[in-house]
Amino acid sequence: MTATIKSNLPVFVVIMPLFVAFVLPTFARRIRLVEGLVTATTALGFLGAGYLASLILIQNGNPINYSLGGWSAPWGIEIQVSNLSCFFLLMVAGVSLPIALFAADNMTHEVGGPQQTTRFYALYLLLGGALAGMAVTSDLFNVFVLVEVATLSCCGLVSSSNHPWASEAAFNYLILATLGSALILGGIGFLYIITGHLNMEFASHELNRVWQGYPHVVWIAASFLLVGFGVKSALFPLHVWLPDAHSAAPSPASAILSGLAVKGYAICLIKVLYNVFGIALIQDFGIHRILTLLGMIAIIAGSVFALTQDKLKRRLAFSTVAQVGYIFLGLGLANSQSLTGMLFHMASHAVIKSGLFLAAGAIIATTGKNRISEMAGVGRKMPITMAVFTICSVSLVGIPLFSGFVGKWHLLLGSLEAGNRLAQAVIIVGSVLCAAYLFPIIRVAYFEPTPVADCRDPGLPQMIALIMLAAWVIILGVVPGPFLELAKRAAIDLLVMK
Amino acid sequence: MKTLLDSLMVNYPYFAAMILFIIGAFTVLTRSNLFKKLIGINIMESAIFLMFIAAGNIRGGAVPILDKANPKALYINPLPSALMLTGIVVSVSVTAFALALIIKLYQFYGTTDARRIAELKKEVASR
Amino acid sequence: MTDLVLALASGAAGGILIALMPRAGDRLRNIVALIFSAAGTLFSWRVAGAVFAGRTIRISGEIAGLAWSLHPDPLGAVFGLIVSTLWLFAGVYSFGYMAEEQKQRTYYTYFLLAFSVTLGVAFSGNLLALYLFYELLTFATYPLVIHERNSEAMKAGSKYIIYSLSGAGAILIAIIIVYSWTGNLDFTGGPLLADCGLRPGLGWVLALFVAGFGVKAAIMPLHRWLPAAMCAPTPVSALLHAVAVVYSGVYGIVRVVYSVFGHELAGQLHLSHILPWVAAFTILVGVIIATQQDVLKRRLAYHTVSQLSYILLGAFTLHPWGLAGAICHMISYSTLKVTLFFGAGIIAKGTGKVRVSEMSGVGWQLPRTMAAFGIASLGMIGMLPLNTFWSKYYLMRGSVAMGKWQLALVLIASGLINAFCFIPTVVAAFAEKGEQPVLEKGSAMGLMLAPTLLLAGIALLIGLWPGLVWPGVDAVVNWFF
Amino acid sequence: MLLVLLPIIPLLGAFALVGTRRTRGKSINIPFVVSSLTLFLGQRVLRDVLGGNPLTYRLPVSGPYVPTFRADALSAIFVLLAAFLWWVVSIYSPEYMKQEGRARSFDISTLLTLSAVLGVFLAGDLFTLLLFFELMTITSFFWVVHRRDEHAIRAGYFYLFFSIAGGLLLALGIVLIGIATSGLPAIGVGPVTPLKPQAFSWGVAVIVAGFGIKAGMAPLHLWLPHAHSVAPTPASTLLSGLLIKVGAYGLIRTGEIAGWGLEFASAAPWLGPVLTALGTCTMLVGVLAALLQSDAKRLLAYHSVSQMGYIILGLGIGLSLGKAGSLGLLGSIYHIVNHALFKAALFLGVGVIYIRTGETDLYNLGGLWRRFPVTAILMFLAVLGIAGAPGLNGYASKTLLHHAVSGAAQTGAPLMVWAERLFLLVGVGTAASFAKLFYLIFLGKPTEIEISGETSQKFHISMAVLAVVMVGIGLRPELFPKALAVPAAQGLGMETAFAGIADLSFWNTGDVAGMIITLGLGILVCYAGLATGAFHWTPPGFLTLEGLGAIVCHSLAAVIRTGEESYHLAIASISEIGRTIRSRLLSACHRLDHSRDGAIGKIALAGISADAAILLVTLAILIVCCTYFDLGLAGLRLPTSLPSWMKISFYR
Repeated sequence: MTATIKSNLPVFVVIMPLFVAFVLPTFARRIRLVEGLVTATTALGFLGAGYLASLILIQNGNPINYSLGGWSAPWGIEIQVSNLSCFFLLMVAGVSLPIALFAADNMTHEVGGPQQTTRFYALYLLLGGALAGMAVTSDLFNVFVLVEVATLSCCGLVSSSNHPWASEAAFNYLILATLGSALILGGIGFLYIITGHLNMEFASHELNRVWQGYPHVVWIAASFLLVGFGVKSALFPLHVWLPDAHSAAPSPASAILSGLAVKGYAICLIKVLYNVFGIALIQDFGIHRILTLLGMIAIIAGSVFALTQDKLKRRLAFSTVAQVGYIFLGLGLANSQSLTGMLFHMASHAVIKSGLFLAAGAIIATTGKNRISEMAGVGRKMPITMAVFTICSVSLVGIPLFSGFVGKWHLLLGSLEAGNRLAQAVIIVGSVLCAAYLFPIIRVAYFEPTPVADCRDPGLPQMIALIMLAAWVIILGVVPGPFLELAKRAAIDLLVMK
Repeated sequence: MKTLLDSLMVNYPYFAAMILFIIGAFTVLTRSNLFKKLIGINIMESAIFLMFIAAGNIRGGAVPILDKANPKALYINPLPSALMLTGIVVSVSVTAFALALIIKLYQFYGTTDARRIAELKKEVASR
Repeated sequence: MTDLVLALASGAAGGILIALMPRAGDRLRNIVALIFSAAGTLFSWRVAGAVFAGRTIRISGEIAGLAWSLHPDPLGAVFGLIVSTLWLFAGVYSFGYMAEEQKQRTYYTYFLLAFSVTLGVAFSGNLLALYLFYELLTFATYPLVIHERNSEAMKAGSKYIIYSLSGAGAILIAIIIVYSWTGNLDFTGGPLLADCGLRPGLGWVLALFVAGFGVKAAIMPLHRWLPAAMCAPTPVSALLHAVAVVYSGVYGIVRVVYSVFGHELAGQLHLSHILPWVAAFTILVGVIIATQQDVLKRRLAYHTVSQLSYILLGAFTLHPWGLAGAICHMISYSTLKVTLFFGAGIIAKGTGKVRVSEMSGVGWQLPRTMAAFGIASLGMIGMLPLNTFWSKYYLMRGSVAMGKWQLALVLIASGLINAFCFIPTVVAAFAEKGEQPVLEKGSAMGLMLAPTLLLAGIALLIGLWPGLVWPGVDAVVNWFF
Repeated sequence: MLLVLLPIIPLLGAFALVGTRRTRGKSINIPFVVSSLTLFLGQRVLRDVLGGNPLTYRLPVSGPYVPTFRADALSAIFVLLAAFLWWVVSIYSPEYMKQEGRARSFDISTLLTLSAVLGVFLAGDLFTLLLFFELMTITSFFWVVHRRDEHAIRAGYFYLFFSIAGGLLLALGIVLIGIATSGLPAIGVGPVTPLKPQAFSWGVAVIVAGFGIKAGMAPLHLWLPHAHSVAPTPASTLLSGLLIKVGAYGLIRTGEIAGWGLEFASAAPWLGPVLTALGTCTMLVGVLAALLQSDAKRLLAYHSVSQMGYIILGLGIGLSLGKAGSLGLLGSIYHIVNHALFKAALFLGVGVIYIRTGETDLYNLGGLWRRFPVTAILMFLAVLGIAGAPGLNGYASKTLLHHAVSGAAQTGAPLMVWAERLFLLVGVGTAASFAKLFYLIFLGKPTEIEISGETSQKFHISMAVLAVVMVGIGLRPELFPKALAVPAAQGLGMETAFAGIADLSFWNTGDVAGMIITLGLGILVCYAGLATGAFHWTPPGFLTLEGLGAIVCHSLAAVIRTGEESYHLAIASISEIGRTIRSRLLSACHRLDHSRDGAIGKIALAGISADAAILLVTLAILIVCCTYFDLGLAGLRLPTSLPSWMKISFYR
């Protein structure tokens, strides 16, 4: 039994949440059981991911290939657990566990009755499963399917809020995301037309052999994919759906949307760009320059937008737009340091942003106020929540000892290696702007004179979740050891032509 | 001009897909009725499906059912068609979900006109 | 080694302890604050003593794969000594000054935290640790800047944070460039970039470092946060915005010039010929602006801007005498400026007067305060019985020795403008006697007065016997040359 | 060790005064006790030193600064002179200050100043010299502002800022000399041979300027008349009598570093001629200004300037002529002592008049000899002394100086020739202005001012002591130079000092006749000036140094103000631009964020349509740009005309 599970672990981590998601609605009446199941599933996923990661680390990064149904590539659908997959799996599991904990016993007022709550959890697990799938898949069409699953569950999560505007935000999101999906599918189609393969490895070989014949088609495919994934991962100026959606969603949903979902699409883009096109093609076509440029614009613009927001969750949402800019910047700089930094930043942002959204959710839930200017004195009344919020903010700004610094450090090293001084400046300016839009919240919460009426820290599971996230932030910032190692190896993998 | 015409004649499914895509996009952009937007999106997706399936088509190819008698027969590529089946399923579920959301929106705003909803929302925000 | 840890931990522990005592009375809190700052002072004195005795104290480790180390060298030890000694004084002064203020718990918490962090800056042994503590200092002192919590204070606080973080960003870029060249950030084993030789971009790195640390050192275009930050309570202005925070910037620049570049490499850069003039510009313009200010604390703030550049000027001469002058000035200026601020605080508390134009007759109400203030004013000119003469002397000597005699003239001119800046205030304070009560009574006033007078006395003592601090200066100069 | 005690005694006295309560302590005249003690002790300690055996004492201190005290014959003369003068004034001042007020604070600053002055004279290294020099500035500042009225404070600022500048210049000079000689020369070790002659030259120049400020050397004398005239009389006495001599002392010591008795003061050959020229100017400026004064104390103050000119001139000649210049040096030292005596007497006399009449304007006084017979006689002696009448001390030193100048003029150098001519002219001017002073106060039309109180006997005693010494010196003029000045000069390195003076006779007909002619001419000039009213002439601003200084200051202030205004303007406009950008940005953000709407052609887009449009337009831009312009294939080819900073960002 254990041997079976072990050997099938790569597919197990994907299937398990999907399966539980379908089973869940049958227990809708016993909400405790549902919550327990969800927590257990994410915890199991975390264990599985950890095991896979240790396996990969021991194997010195040789990927574990797993052919679904015994059909090997290029005919069958292949699952490949590489450094990158492990990294992302760990990140997904590590963040979704505290989010699930936070959601426990806490969703009713944001979502509605147990039915709705169960539905929320089902969508949550679906999204988790899809994200895990994105991590391990190495098939282009699988990418599309998983992207669609993720998109639909994201929209579902957004619309699950009983907030009246949530459905509108969800609809906008759905329309744009579907447009994006169409473009992704189109891009994959073009690639398939040229190469005749859907398995990434084979498609890559073929593409690099024949691309000179169809440069324009290759370019159009790249554009389709860029815009498609760009809109889903909220790359400025395609982010327009994000602030509404993320601020309207229930807080745990916002956390997972901002923290993980956006990164899932980014991981897909990374896979498509680096595993299919390959670094040589990216540089020949100048895609990296476009990515760099868009990333820089996103960092600045997202931060400036965030500065102008007064609603807490919207500010955090725009902050996500800015942080996605770092990811694209790192992608565009295209060297091992910058990719390491990009991956690490992705993970640290996932943790940080989840922490921020959860803390914000706790504050909004207890005080009922969602404007920053109304939060005076929250820091005194909800010390632990605000402490977590502060740790996450400081980390996002990029102070040493916290996770954000490590990612930015490598990004800076990468931009130095690329000789891109403007990128360095943008990274730093982004940090300063980040401080400019996050510290006022802390200042208001701790130092403004008039305290809010009556509120206190949330319940035990929520506290555990928050503290867990804060602990991640600090662990990643001080002893990132194996995790950073994974990111480094993944970055090198991406740059090596197969 | 001649080459353009030639390629048009040979690759007409692709051009059809392109035209469909543009029609779909135009609909999404210009129609303010939410249903029509949704239809526009469906048209765009159809364009992609068409492109995919056309890519799998081989002129003179037979239906890809293995014929033991004629092993060297030319089949069309079955994979794209199979994939598009999945694609259509996805598309349908998206459409269904979108329709559900439109209903919710209608319940809330009392209209399915995007422009009107935007105005109403602005009023709410300003209040 | 234990001393080092204890020195750093005392402040932090005290701060946290105070934060955890929400119900403690003022007296208990003061005692705790006093004990912990005294402990910090004691241990940093021990650390400094060990450093001057030539022993190596080193703690190192890794953050996220990057090495950090605490390794005080003579420069750090001198900085640590200044900071820790003055902290004790400022602590005692605070007991008097803050006696009737609100939010004392917050104040003392961050006051002690900032102590630890500043000592961290002083004792750090590589660029990463320096950067870390430099950043933390911004955050630890922010609550002190906005202590009044009014809109002016909030604005000043935001200005402070944004300026400081921008500076820190520039430093981070520079650190990264250095790291990519050397793969090492440790600066205790000789100049970090010594093996790199001249290479393109070296000047830019220095410029980034100087601009980054220059924010806290208030080099002229980057100084505007400092006068704004004067809305903080006086002990904070005195200790942090005249000494600890701004010195961390100055210290960073000295550190970079001598420990990262080394005087030989830095001397080969074109930039090194420009930087002294930047400092000279700041010296002159800062003090000229100071003479125009009517609010006493703002005047002192602009004056700080000017004086900090004295230290930088000395450092930028890249000459042993110039460096000696810089270190001397670090020591001397801090004692005098803290005295001035303490005096200003006592005047504000005692009479409610904050403007120079209102000061006539204050001298008779607060004779001892104004006497100390007057002594410190004379010191700012660089007159001999005060310790600043020695720094000015060595600064002039360094600048003449490096061949820039014009800088010595700048120092002379600045001394004269300083006289215009402060002497009339003192004279006006003693001008009209009137029938005013003497206000120097009561325990709160005593707690404020004692450190003020003691510091003025120390300044006089060092002025008459510079040999008292000379071993420190000598050790720093020998360390770098 | 005893050397250190000398400055410490007055310091302790000052502390004792600070310690005593206001009500008590009136019974003892502490300054008198202290200065007596100092005089006595100084005389005991320095008896050997006067003969030419210097004493040195180093404080056992580590570090860069080891305070050193040293007494040689020169410093001994100055120390004793200072102690004597303080002693005299301490007899005078209690009665005077009783009427002036704030006696205690005056006494404190007097004692502190005595301490500082003694410290300067006994300093064995440049730092100690500077230390006491600065202390002296501060303590004597309290004298100047003693009255605390607007005039006093203004004069006090004048004094203080000039002195501070002097101190700073001295510091710079020490720096330069330190660099030139690699190691600071101690005081009293004779000439140094600089490694860097240029730095040395500059250093000496700066130090001369620094001491020159204190000595009232033109054109740095501006502060002097203000400060000396506004201080209470005992303070004026000491300021004029001794404090400005500290500057002269410093100049002598500077000359020592440059080299007394060396041919053209080897290391700084320009020093002698420059000092000669400056001395001449100072004499002339002082006496001309003095002639035009109507205030007695200002007149005396300007005369201090003028007499300092004599002293500086003597020093200049001494340095210019090398070995042959011993007369100049001796004359200067002699004149320092003499000037201290008669100027003190004059100030004290004017003080007596002031304390009784409350008036110092000469034109409001007159005919007072009946009411003040003793004072008039003593004043007459002092006037004769300063004018140089034979038989009084002024004659002695002026004769010496005159010999020195005419000796220098025989070299034929135009500077020296002119110096001699002006020397005679200034003699006439001095005589004229003191004739005016004496005539207007004691003779002439009796005044209508009410005269109150009694003249204390202590006033007369103090003045009489001075007069006795003056007459004594005047009758035996050769005694002082031979016994005291020669060892001092020899100690400084002027080996030929004794030879220069050995065969000099003070009572030759030429000098006596010359002096009498000078006096006569002076009285004539005075008569002419009073008769024509020429003494009331006020020179226009641009002609006087003060006017020029004011113009310079005003223009400097204007420059600073302009700079300040433009600074504020720049700040304001920058923040205005910042605000504009901020509001624009905010509105742009708001539009993009909340009410996304716009139009492509005629199609209006809002809400979700706009979002979709953004998406599709981005796609179109990507495709069109990168396929049509063929940018992608060979790298993003940017036009070459792009600014370079953009290229940094795109190109690797």
